[in-house]
Amino acid sequence: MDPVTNWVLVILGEILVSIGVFFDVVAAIGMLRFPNFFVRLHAATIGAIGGAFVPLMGVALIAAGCDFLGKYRWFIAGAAAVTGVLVLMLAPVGSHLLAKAAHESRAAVVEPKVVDFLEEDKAKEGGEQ
Amino acid sequence: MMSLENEVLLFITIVIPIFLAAFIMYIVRALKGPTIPDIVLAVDCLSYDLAAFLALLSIYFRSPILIPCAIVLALWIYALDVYVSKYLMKKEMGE
Amino acid sequence: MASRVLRAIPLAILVFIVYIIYTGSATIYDIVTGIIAAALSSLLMANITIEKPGKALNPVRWGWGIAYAIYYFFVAEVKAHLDVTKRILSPSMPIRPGIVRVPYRVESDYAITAVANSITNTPGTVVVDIDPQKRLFYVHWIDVASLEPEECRKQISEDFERFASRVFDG
Amino acid sequence: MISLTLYYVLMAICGLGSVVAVFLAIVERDMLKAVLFSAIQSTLYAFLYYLLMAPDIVLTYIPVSVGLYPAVILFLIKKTERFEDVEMKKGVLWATGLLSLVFVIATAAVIAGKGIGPVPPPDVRFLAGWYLATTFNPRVHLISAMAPEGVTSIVWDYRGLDTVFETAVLFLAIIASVALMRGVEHKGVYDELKHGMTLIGKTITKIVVPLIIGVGISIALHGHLTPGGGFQGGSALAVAPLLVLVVFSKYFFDKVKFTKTKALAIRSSGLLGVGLTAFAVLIAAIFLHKPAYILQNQPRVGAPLGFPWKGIDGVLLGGSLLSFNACEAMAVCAGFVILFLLLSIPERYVRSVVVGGEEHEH
Repeated sequence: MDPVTNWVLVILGEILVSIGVFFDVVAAIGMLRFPNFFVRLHAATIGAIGGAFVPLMGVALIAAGCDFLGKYRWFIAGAAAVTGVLVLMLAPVGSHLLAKAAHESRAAVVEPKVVDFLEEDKAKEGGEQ
Repeated sequence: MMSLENEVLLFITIVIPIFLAAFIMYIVRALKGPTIPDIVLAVDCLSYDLAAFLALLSIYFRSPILIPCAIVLALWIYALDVYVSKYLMKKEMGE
Repeated sequence: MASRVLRAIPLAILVFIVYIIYTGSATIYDIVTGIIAAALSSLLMANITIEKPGKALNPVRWGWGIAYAIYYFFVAEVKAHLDVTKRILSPSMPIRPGIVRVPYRVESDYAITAVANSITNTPGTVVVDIDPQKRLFYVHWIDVASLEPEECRKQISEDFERFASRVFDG
Repeated sequence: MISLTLYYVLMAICGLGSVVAVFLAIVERDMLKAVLFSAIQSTLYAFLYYLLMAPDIVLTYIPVSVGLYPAVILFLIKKTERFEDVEMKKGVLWATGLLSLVFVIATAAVIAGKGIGPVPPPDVRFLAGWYLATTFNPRVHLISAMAPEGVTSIVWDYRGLDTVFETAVLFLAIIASVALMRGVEHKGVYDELKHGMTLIGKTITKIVVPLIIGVGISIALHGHLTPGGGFQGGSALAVAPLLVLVVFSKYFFDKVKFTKTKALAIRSSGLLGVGLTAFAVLIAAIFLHKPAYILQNQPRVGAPLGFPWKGIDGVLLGGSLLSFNACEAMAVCAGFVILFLLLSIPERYVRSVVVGGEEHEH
């Protein structure tokens, strides 16, 4: 490929990686600051999407533009892109299942909270049976 | 003008310490807990962060063959999530 | 058997594309092994994964899917990321967390999953539980703005549902 | 040089983090937490191996220590007790912590003071040089494995015999567990609402499982070109049935009629494939009346037969390595499936069969 395309790909990729790194640090700060498990889930979402999916796509673009890596650069680009897509699909399911399990088994309490309709509905169903 | 190779390597050198900062904070949360879902969540984030980091490092080391590790890490960490939530939710693991 | 092969086609195409992208090269060896891998995994999973093969090959649905992706990545995600980032970094940490009810109106399993994953993947909202009988998501919301289910739906998931029903339903 | 410093900082952080994680895992009373701490340690170690440029080890280590090991332990804790009865005494706890701290500092001091001498020793270097020079080298075809991936070549070509025996040991262990659980057959009716996880988890698993199978096959079939190989590909493949087992429940396997017997058949045919590949050249040579070796891959001095090593468009095939990898992936994947199918049978049922049987004999 011609050098201009390479530069464009690399610069685009670097912008994505920079955004990703920023959100990764933000997510890590959130993981430390937030008060309980359920609120931390939101920080974890930033960590998975902003902090992993975006930089992985960035790495794919950078690798596609790095002709000094030889023909094996497509190997990096492809694997990084597939990993990114898998993270995009798997991370939300992981946090959803974890949240459900934590709520159901009361391994983590929803505190502080404004309202917990799930708890109320479960109590209602339990009363009816 | 700077060559493409030098520019990419310089960029990655600058980015790695920032990744590292996030990495350390995740480790602290993972070791602190306090509850089990917290630990799993922190390990999750740690691994997704690590997956991106590994992909970046494989460009930095100029060895494309290092990349398959990232995908395997992402897959197995999801499996760990699923096991732990199954453990917390159900009476039997096979159910 | 015929229906199984028919069902396997879209899945096999997907697996083959992922295989080639993951391998990162397209020599004859890769293409031959890729076809074998795609045939194996798609025949194995066809009856479980795919219900109507015609749906997966419909270009109109793909067009809506791309529109969904563009809206999702460039509008919804950006907005949500910036919002939660502000909450994390501000010293007073303004959060009003709680679990609210969000009804959904999409039909198929894939549409429901797409909407739920979109909700979870935008920071600030996480689907904690789903009730298929009452057609409700229970969503943990970092900033509870309303307790009314319909109002919550409008703020959280209405846009996702509009796209998802065009991509997966009907 | 900034990069070297960074390298050492990364390794030091991983090392320290893993020591703390191991310490916490040892003193923790809650077994579930202990498993998770050991998963943290494994993740950090995987990163450490990556930094040491050993992708093959990372690819083996992650599935085994992040995936399979916690899974086995979780299945087992579910069947026994989650909390340890005995709490560690405060004094013992402090002593353990102090000792591990002293050990870490002492080791660091020894390494920093160049206390372990010149590494690696010269004769190991010679061996490495020999492998590097001969693993892929068309000019010395008679002593080369003709595949660019060093680890796979060493495992299946240079030291093929003990690898075959190692594989046999792993499968004997599985045979033992099958024998232990003989007669324990449990079938149930799959109920979509009652069994397994939520709708969201099930739908995503449906899409992801074929992709995992594709990626796993890719890792296995490119084992002679890039890091990976039979075991790595097989253990990545095993994620797919394991996810189905946990997300959809065991009864889903009954519904799609995937039984232990079928898994055993797949595993056995994989094992048979490994055996046949080992003898393939020898069998061909017997018919052609030529000398040959067991486990022969490429032609050797005095043994002119061998596997093809080059494809149509010049892509490398690695001779017998490709066949070994494919068969081993099948066997490893099916072996893990058998193990987890057995572990997922409800404990109450197993106990009633096993204990009931013993009482009957008395």
